[in-house]
Amino acid sequence: MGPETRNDLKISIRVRSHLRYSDLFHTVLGQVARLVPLPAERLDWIALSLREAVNNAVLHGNKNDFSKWVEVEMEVSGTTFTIRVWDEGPGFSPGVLLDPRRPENLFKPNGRGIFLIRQFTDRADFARSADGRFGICMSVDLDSNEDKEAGE
Amino acid sequence: MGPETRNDLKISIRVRSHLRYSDLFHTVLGQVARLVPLPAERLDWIALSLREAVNNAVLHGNKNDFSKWVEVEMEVSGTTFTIRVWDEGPGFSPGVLLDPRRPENLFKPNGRGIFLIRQFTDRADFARSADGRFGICMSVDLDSNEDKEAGE
Amino acid sequence: MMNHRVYEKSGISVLELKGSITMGGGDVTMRDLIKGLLEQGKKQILVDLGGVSFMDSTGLGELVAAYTTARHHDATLKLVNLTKKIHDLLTITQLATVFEYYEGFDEAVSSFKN
Amino acid sequence: MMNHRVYEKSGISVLELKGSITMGGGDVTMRDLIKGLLEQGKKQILVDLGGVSFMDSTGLGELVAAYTTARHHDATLKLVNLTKKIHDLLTITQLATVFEYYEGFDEAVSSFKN
Ligand SMILES: Nc1ncnc2c1ncn2[C@@H]1O[C@H](COP(=O)(O)OP(=O)(O)O)[C@@H](O)[C@H]1O
Ligand SMILES: Nc1ncnc2c1ncn2[C@@H]1O[C@H](COP(=O)(O)OP(=O)(O)O)[C@@H](O)[C@H]1O
Repeated sequence: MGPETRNDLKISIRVRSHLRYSDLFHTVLGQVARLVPLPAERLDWIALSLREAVNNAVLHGNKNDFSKWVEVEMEVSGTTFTIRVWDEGPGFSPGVLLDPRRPENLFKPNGRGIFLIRQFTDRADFARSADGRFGICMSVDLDSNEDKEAGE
Repeated sequence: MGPETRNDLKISIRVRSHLRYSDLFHTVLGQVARLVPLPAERLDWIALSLREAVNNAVLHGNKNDFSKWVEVEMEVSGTTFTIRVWDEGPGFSPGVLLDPRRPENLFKPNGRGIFLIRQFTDRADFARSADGRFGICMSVDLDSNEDKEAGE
Repeated sequence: MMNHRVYEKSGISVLELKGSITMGGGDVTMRDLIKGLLEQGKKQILVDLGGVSFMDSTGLGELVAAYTTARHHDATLKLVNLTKKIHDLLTITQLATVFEYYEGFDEAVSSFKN
Repeated sequence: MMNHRVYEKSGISVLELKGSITMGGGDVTMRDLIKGLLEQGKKQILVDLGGVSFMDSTGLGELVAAYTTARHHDATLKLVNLTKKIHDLLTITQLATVFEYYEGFDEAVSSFKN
């Protein structure tokens, strides 16, 4: 890619911890997707991943405490698109995650958020920010034609 | 306003210096406007002010150098909505600004951007960031019913 | 934002959903709507998802909860008009093995007769 | 994104603009379109702004440049169908004192006859 066509960008949106902001994040992602561009067939799944991460930040991370903050970062750098969602909670150990496809979990109403994030993004890691916040960091490779949607 | 209804938020969008991102900023502003909410009759004028500031950052500030960055910040804090637009240029002295309404300026194709910003926002100041960037800082009072549109 | 409509068709209660079924996406949840039908004694419920443009894991959870609640009331809950995206979601989560779902509306309605 | 259409009406060249007239908002600028008409020798130009949803100071500058270029070619440029927002912009910048503009299309067309 020539320098003029690269879309390096870095967006940060910090809001009070509330689900009312999910549509803001979703819309911004949609705009970024047109610029980057993100493959159209992956956009809805990436948006789903973003929403799952925000739901978790508001509910599990900040425990619905409106005085806490959620931050969503979107970054395009080279051929990687990264979304980070930060909350002010204690985080958790990925060991607690269960496979929602196992028969004993299939009828549970919860426990599919991070599973879906892992299906629909190319990489998902948990992180601790310099200022102590907990985050999930999700990446999408922009130059791969691999169809993650069909994954596993 | 009760704490649950306040919409404190802070958005930062950093992109390479190019006018192709103007629609991204404009769309984000539109979303923020719905949340805050910004008075509907002022939204187009605030969007115009944002676009004027971004045009100036890309053209005058960064002189169309795509390797430079433009940052747009939007912040809601209490009853003030603030937009800041930062570029990596030398800035300028407001003394160079001419009144575009004066007969000798009326037929010039340029020189109306900052004049319009001052008409449509409640406060517009120039600033230098801690890391040396030049910025314009535009504020809108959310609780005033004063119709700036009809101003002067 | 979720919208809904409930109507009867050949003795079957049809719950037609439209819009986004997401966390915080509406005042009424799918769960409440299904509970309402079960409390009215309805035993055959068809959920029409044709107009659902977006669903997250909360939406999937609502579907699962609706399914098991129906079971507890000896009622049957089936799905119809799955979009490609929702079908994909059910497949990936293996919920496709749980739900009885149909492509066409008439087919779904007559399946209750058997 | 600006769209345009040019047509003749009672000997007058009408330039109909639609969409946003902003910096970087289109491949063709209003200035170029007006220049094209002047180079074809057109002397009476009516710019129809009814479909313009958004205009920034660049758009205003284009209008001013079009006006003065027309003058240099001994041509007349008038405006018609100003939206409330564009009228406000012209008023605030006092460009309303520069341009001849009309509310109605027929009125604008017949004004060239005088
Ligand atoms: N941001 C977070 N902070 C703390 N715990 C979290 C966070 N995100 C996820 N978790 C934990 O991981 C579990 C699984 O999350 P998820 O797969 O999204 O399903 P669900 O949210 O439906 O429980 C949660 O129940 C919670 O215990
Ligand atoms: N970000 C900026 N950096 C440097 N100079 C600027 C910047 N913004 C405005 N200026 C100066 O102020 C002048 C007036 O700007 P403006 O009112 O927007 O009109 P125009 O951009 O049409 O010249 C510009 O011509 C430029 O000299």
